[in-house]
Amino acid sequence: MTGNEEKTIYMDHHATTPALPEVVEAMLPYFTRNFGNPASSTHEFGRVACEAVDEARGRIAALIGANPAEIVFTSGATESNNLAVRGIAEENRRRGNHIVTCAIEHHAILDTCERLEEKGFRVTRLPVDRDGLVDPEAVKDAITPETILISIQFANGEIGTIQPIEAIGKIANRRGVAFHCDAVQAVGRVKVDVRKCGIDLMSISAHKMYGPKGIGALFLRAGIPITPQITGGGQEGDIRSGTLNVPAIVGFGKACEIARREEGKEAARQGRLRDRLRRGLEAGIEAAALSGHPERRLPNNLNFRFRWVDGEAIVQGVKGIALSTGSACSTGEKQASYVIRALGVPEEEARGSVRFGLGRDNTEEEIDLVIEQVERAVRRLREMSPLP
Amino acid sequence: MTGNEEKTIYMDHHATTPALPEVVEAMLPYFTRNFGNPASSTHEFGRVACEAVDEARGRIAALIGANPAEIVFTSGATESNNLAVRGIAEENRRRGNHIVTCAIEHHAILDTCERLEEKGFRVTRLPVDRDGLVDPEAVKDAITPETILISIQFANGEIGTIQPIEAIGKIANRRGVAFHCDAVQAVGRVKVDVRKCGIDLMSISAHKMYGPKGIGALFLRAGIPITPQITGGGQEGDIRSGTLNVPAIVGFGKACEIARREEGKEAARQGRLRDRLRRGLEAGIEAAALSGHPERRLPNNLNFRFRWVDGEAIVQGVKGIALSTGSACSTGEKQASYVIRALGVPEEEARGSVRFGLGRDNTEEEIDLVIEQVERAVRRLREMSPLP
Amino acid sequence: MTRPFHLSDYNKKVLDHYENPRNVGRVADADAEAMAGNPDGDRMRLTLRIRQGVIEAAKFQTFGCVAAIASSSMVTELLRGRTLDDALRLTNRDVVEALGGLPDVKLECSVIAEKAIRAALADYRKR
Amino acid sequence: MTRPFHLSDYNKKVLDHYENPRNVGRVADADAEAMAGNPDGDRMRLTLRIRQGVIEAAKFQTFGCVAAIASSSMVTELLRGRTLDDALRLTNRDVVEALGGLPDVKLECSVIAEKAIRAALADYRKR
Ligand SMILES: Cc1ncc(COP(=O)(O)O)c(C=O)c1O
Ligand SMILES: Cc1ncc(COP(=O)(O)O)c(C=O)c1O
Repeated sequence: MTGNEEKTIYMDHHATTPALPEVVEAMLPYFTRNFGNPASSTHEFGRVACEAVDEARGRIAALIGANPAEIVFTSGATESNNLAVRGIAEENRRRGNHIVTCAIEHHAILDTCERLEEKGFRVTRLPVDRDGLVDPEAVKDAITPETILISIQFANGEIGTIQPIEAIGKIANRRGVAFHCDAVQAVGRVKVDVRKCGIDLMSISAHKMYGPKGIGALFLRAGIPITPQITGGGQEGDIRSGTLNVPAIVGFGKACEIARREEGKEAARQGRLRDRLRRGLEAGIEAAALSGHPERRLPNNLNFRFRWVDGEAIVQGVKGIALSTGSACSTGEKQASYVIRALGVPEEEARGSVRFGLGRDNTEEEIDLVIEQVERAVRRLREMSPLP
Repeated sequence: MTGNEEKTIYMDHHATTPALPEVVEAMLPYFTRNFGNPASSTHEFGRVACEAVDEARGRIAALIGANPAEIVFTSGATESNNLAVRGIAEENRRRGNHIVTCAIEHHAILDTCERLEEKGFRVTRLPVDRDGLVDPEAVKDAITPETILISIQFANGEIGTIQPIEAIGKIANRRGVAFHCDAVQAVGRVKVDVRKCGIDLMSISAHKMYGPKGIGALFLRAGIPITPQITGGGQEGDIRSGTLNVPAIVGFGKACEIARREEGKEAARQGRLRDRLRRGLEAGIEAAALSGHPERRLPNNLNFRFRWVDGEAIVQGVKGIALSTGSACSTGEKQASYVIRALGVPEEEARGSVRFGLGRDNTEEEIDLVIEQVERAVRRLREMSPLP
Repeated sequence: MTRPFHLSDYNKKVLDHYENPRNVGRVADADAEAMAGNPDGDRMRLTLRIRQGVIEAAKFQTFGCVAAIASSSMVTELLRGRTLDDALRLTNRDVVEALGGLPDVKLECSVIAEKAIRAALADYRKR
Repeated sequence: MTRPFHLSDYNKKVLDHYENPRNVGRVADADAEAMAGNPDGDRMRLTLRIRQGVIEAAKFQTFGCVAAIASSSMVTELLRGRTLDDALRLTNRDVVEALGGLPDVKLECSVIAEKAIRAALADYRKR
């Protein structure tokens, strides 16, 4: 960053988060002094690396209520989602060919399901209600004898809606269908317990929770068979080959330890800031509608539709604040977000969406500045708009 | 590391290398200050990250004679190898089902080929001669109208043998078969030019060349269609989805820049040390045979078979020196290395293999210490051995 | 791999027309008025005052992205002082050129300006 | 995921028997001698001096990994002073136990010690 951008307020924490200084510090020795390959079985460098990985694995498992042996390291949640969906599909091909998911999953689920359709799988994409909720009854009704996988996210990264995961887990467990949950946006923000939720597979990503980029995990409940998608050296119990990314794993472990240590405290603080932001925006800007569930949502998420103006035009107009107008992954697309449209919002209205993703570094003063800036930008653009 | 292990001489640079201080320094800002997601199209954090990735991509491309647009980032060479083999196989399934590779490829190639055999592909694993060389004529003879991929490594990570890649590339190009090369152990150590070698796809990994773990690349020549194996957000031109690992990419770029800057200098230095080690071992220990080609080998590799003793017993006996007795990836296996056996070496003899992988940090004094230590350990074990 | 679009890819001129749009609003007692639309939902209202076959004033209102707003602003500048024949010859490429270029993925967003000209002049002829 | 084997998984006692193997060599004028082998190529020569049905001395030579060497060393210790009947009852599990355990993947390497006893005693009976 150069010059005046230094003061930019970052409010896009669903796209990515900075690694905490404590996390980076924990990682550092593993780049240079303790740089060994955990697969090196014949010397100290390997042993030290192996032990660091074990410790981190324990910390990650502890945060989500899993056993360390149930954690498979991946390069991130995109890979975790692919491993879960492709791996379960390939493994159970002979048992059935049907997958149940929902309309507002991350692209890593939806696109991967599309690829599987080309290979003969059948995919049911459940709709969500206007708040973004999946109906557990609809999940139940969608299950057929051919169903081999249910994949429903814990919380949505655009609109923050938290799904009724426990209810869905119960249904999946009762019917004996593997239940995968993309919990990328939830872990570290709300309490996630794989046992309590009946989750069989779960994707997480360090860079969404103040850990480093390039490392994620798939929780894989003991006894769930899966077909590996990256084969070779046999690391991770032969489920995911490749030299382990030791520094990143150590950083991931540290981030999980911090998340667990602080439990709900930081989430509560962000929740209060979030409420302040919501009140401020609603008071200052008319025709501003909240997307996502009014209560069942991530403590750090708001997503507003400002009518008669375009989201890109808003975020360009808001100076010194990093905001997003859709999913971090849908760059260069001209359409409004598929998530907002899935709520039944008309295209034109959906285009006025702005996502506010709060984080540990945001303060009350920043919230007030954001309210002021967004209000100003929306007002200016509305003066320019031919609508309504 | 604790206590006296600090002085351990690391001579296992094929397993992994430490990240250079310059590399770590280049990475650091991208964990915290410049932590943006390159896919964030609406603010400075995203732009800064994107530009850093572009710069690194350019540096990696420059080292191997590619265009930046031909570099696809992956989590490492295991993934690159999987993407190349699975991606080309899936893409060309209708054109043919035959793959040509060789007996001493990395597990990421061999195991992946086995998985493809289960799916109906046919794999020819060419033998190597007693020096570990693949015969280009054998490659030519193996090609059938069904052949869709030839995958031959640039250099072997155990025995250091460098394959006649240019000759193989010419054959592949002339026959119009996609040519993949696993160049993990070669890039940064010997000159590798994808155009000169007629390479269509090439795997590289940062942690084998003084960059960070968890980042690799697949060189994919412009115009070569491939089926993505990890789908989602559409990063990397839709060929490899997932949030880009910005700090690691920056570190990878820096490592490539350093490798290019130093060109053959460091390799020549290591080559001299390697020759000193070879002379020392051969002079001091009888019945010690070199595995791999006597000349066509990596400048930093030696692999000796010490007869009548076991490799594990040797490396355990050599104090304060980190050595390996096989591939870094074949841990806990009781058999002798498949690479050494592929040279036609009997099992019993192969078991006495020790790999010496030199690196930037090794010195002449260390070499002399290694000679002394290995000599001592082998002598002691031979006194204990019932052989010959 | 090719780099995806980023807001910072907009050039200075485009951003200037977005920040300081020229001729926003509606011409009083307009001789021509039309609303044009893009399939992605952009909307542009163009109003013109025409005297003796020459466009004396042009104003716009636009719902759309930065590129759509900048294109709208620029086209009102390009239209002023032009004969109707001349105006009809203006294309979105002229607008893009006058803006000093638009990012590839945003080229389509300039089309609305061309559509608005045609629609407004059609309205003029109908009156 | 379970952790792969690492050399440092060997316990102190095992490493002591590897570093300072007891009874290396061949008993002079041995009453029993045999070479045993494992499928992975390990080889162990065991020589015994036997007086009045009791093993007075046992020595070994072994080609094999750390575990094979330590097991060989340990078994020579366990054999000394035992009656032949007693010696025949020794199993590789006794050797492993006496060593304080071996890593899972290395358990098989102790079997050579048991095989060597049986082979040596068979040789004794044949003489
Ligand atoms: C819900 C969800 N799943 C998966 C991902 C992808 O994770 P990663 O960035 O680790 O590939 C994201 C990130 O955008 C996400 O928000
Ligand atoms: C020749 C070769 N290919 C591939 C790999 C795997 O690379 P990575 O560690 O990046 O997964 C290795 C590393 O052991 C190797 O030596």
